[in-house]
Amino acid sequence: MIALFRRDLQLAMRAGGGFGLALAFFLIVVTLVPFALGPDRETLAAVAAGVLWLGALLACLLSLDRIFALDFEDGALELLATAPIPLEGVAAVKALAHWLTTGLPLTLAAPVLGVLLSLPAGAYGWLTLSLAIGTPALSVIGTFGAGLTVGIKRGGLLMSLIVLPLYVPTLIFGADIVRRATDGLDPTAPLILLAVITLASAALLPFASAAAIRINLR
Amino acid sequence: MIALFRRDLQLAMRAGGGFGLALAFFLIVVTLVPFALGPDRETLAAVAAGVLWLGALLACLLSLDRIFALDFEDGALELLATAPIPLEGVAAVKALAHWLTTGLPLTLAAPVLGVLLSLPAGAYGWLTLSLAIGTPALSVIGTFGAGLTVGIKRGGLLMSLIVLPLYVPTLIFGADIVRRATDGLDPTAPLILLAVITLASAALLPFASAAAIRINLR
Amino acid sequence: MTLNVQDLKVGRAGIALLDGVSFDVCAGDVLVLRGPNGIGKTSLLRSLAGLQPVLGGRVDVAPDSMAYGAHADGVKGTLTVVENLTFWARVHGHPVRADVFDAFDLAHLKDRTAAQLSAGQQRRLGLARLAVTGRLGLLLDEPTVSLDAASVALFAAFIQRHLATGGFAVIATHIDLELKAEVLDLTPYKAQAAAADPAGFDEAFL
Amino acid sequence: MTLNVQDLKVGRAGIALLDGVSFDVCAGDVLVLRGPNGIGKTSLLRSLAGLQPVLGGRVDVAPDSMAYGAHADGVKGTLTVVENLTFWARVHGHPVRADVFDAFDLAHLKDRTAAQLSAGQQRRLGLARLAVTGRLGLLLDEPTVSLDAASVALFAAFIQRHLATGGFAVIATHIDLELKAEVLDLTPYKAQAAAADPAGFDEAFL
Amino acid sequence: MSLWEYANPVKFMALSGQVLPWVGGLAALCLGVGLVWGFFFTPDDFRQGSTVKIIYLHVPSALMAINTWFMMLVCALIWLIRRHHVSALAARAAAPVGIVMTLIALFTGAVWGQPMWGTWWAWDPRLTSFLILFLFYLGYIALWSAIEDPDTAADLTSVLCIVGSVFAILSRYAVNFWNQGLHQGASLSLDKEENVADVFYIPLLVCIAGFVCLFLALVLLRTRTEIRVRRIRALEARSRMA
Ligand code: HEM
Ligand SMILES: Nc1ncnc2c1ncn2[C@@H]1O[C@H](COP(=O)(O)OP(=O)(O)OP(=O)(O)O)[C@@H](O)[C@H]1O
Ligand SMILES: Nc1ncnc2c1ncn2[C@@H]1O[C@H](COP(=O)(O)OP(=O)(O)OP(=O)(O)O)[C@@H](O)[C@H]1O
Ligand SMILES: [Mg+2]
Ligand SMILES: [Mg+2]
Repeated sequence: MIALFRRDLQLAMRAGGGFGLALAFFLIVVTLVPFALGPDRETLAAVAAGVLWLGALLACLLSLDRIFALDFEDGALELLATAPIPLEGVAAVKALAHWLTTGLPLTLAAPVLGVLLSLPAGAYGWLTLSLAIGTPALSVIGTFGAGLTVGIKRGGLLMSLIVLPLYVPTLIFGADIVRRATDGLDPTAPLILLAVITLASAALLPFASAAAIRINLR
Repeated sequence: MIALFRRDLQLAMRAGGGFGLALAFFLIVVTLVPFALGPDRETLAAVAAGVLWLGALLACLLSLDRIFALDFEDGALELLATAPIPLEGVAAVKALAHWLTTGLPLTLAAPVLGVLLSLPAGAYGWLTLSLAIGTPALSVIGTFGAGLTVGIKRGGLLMSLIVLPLYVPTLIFGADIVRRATDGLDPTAPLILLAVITLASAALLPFASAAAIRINLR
Repeated sequence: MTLNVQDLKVGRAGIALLDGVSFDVCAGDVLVLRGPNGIGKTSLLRSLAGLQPVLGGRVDVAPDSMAYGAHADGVKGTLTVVENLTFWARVHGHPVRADVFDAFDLAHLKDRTAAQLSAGQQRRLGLARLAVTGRLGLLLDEPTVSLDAASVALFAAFIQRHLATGGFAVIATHIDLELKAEVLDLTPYKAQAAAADPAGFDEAFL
Repeated sequence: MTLNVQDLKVGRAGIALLDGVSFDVCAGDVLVLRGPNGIGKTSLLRSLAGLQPVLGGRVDVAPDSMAYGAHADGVKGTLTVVENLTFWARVHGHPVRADVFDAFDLAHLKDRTAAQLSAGQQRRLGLARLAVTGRLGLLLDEPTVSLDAASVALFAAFIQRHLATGGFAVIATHIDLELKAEVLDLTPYKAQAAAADPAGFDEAFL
Repeated sequence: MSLWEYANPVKFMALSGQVLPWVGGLAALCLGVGLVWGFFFTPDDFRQGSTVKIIYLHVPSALMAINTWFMMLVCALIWLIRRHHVSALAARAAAPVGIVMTLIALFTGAVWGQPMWGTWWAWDPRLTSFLILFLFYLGYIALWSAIEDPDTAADLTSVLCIVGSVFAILSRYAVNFWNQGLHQGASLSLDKEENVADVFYIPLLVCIAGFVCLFLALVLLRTRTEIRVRRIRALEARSRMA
């Protein structure tokens, strides 16, 4: 299990593994926003919190196919399924590795990008906090989506279609935390709800992911 | 060449081919925006034009890996390279097929999604027109990016990284057309520039794409 | 620690392929599966490995005692030979014994990434992976594809050593391996289309 | 319409593998390439197909006269057998002749999608693709992998017919094909690591 | 005799063949009566004018859109636990019906919203959660059609349906939390003061009954088609092997 975790990190670091690329995608999407919306500072500040959460979510989404697809294609997933570690553990470890190589860097980078979008000063702390609490849920839910669609060639878009609706609650609470903080309201209520979502999905979804993989391997 | 075109369309229609999925992705991204930005109609109307263009661009981007990756993986690209049709033609045909299965549906769907974001009434025609003129450029540029990164396993994010900066001019002019129309200004200038970008890239980029593929096959 | 198969019915995508397959493999035995393309060798091996459900019959074998070697090797192109083997050894809870590299003539390739290996070298790495799992039962699907004569001999020697330490193997192949082995031709077990049978999984619809 | 190779130097990733390879293949000839794993057979075939640049020497062959059959078959899993073949035939500007299906025993599989074929059936489809290109020169990399004896015979018969109509073939293989063919062992042509040579790609840095 | 016997495709085909014309006829009857009554023989509302009559399409389709998902959830559980093919196929058959119901509700709602709220669309929680439901249907149907093997597809879509239901409910609460609504509260509960007036109420009930029957008829019909498709597959496979 630890071996798997270490290998997944190693693979992510290698060329083409995609570590840092999610970050770069996040950066680019956020820089594209002013081109699309126009350079007006007020407009940008009003949407900054939402754009940062949305950008982080999309960057997360796009790196999901890394989780299982490669292992499926080269047969490693079949071998893991017959190895003496539970598939639930495999799913959990892979979600964790995904978060470490995607969610964590995104969380750390978000405040910097907030400057680009003139995010109001009081919101930086809450932005980081909300992403730190919310991105693990994105990884775990994404792992489930990746497990569901692993058998499908070029299933990337289909996976997005399945995963994005599942992301809705996380996104709503996450963005709401930052928006409330920006508006000077109390963000504890969405913060607690977000934490509940993260904990519950981390506890339950690996079982669903493992079931989906088992079905896909048949 | 016609055979290739027909096959590409056929593949796109088959299960897992992804026709319609780009559309679905567009729909979902657009529905997620209010969750991120808040439900306020005024805010949404202000950003609607930009969001629609950005959404169409991302949907286009995500379907790019379909263009060459499958053919590369199963060896078909090597065989096409040794077949008696010029690789430039292959690149052009694939860009065309991509546009027909992605850009065109996006263009047609955009006005409907405009309703969701309360896009001002006068802007619908311009939105459709700008997308109709701009999305072919997205497909052609994207084909070039896909050709550059075809040799890289899971090159999806890397490709985004390469393609997105190339998309900037198209995005700026495209979104500007709609924003000007919304504000009651004259959108002819960006419209002409956008048309120039599309024509020039359709005329020149297939050569670059073919060169990139040749290098990747070595 | 042996494999006992009784009256097995194997299918693919809901269609029965093989019916009534029975055999025993004891420690120290090799069973070679033969049969024309498409008869169902791969499907049978996948069923034995527990990767696809059987349509009928029984497979008796100690849990977690079989290692499956398919067409795809489970080898990561971006990891080196050593890293690949270390990973699979760890997953199975063993260290990598230094002699596997010699056993499969990989010593001089240790630090190359797997993507830079030729077809045969990659296959040798895939076979070495089976050795580090420490499993006694080997299920091999055309293991000698792409191997030259010298590598086939290495493979045969590996199997001999494996058998001597109480292992057993089921090998599907079209080629003559230089092994003393029982041969099972699957042709007679081909499932009869006409035999309506509620066990088959689409047959509920007929 | 023949292939003439003189003093060819072939490499991979900037490292010379084979040096001084020379041979002629005339219409009606088969050349079988042999050599241990990793000697450079695949690299040589790719060079002949024009897919990778040569490091030195000359390849003389009429342009667009060679068809290359690699490990990967260029077969789309989501298309049916007929659709796959029709596509490749069209690309090369021919219709699909009905007899290819019989020649490779694919007639009963015509309407199956390629993903539902077994390993050997897929390979047969890959070989049939070569037949519909209408090219005279065939470059084949281990064409009989996964094929059973009957299919190998079909393949040999196809090659015989192809030769009779003026074709020629270069085949890399580890297995004995039942073909009357010249054999070229590549072992003696192995490039010397010591021989510094400005033609090699990275050697400019030495 | 247990109810489960009808999970056998052959038995199901026999029974559903007999039931189908009756259900279909009943649907036509109820819808005909309900809609004609509703559209032509009820007075205009004193505030909403004739637009109130959209209710006869809007409310039944909205109800059916949600209930279809519940039915799919039940079918998914039955398939995963008891592995009756008919229930998996019924879930598959219901999904397109459900998505069309969702679309009708969305469309009639939008058409109603224009005169009532002065806008085609608002990010009201009820409307928003309907849009999310639409997305769930879309993903579910796409997953069904992307997988070749029917049983694998049944398994995976069932897992998705269960997980999706949990997240759909979560989204419902999230959306409520996120925005205050414009939309009507529930007004069908029998004892409420603010219930719609009886003149509208009875034809509405007839329409709802009509939609339920229509739904049943369509699902039966589509399930039968799915079973026939599977039968063709099985026959083809058999002839292939012979
Ligand atoms: C796109 C827009 C709309 C959507 C998606 C929508 C959705 C729904 C849904 C899901 C229900 C069923 C609620 C339930 O019974 O649990 C419903 C009921 C209802 N809707 Fe809408 N609606 C929309 C617009 C409107 C508009 C504009 C009006 C009128 C002002 C309206 C009036 C009603 C009424 C009166 C009911 C019955 C309430 C009840 O019995 O619960 N709706 N709608
Ligand atoms: N995914 C699939 N869906 C439907 N049928 C399949 C699928 N894969 C294989 N088949 C069919 O099942 C049969 C058995 O396939 P299998 O791969 O087990 O054969 P095999 O004996 O291993 O053949 P080979 O020697 O060619 O590898 C073949 O007739 C094949 O066409
Ligand atoms: N992408 C690559 N980068 C660097 N070296 C490579 C690459 N691919 C192959 N090689 C090396 O080049 C040599 C020749 O490889 P090639 O595939 O041509 O051998 P081959 O004769 O076809 O072997 P086999 O019989 O195993 O298929 C091998 O030693 C291999 O390790
Ligand atoms: Mg096989
Ligand atoms: Mg080779």
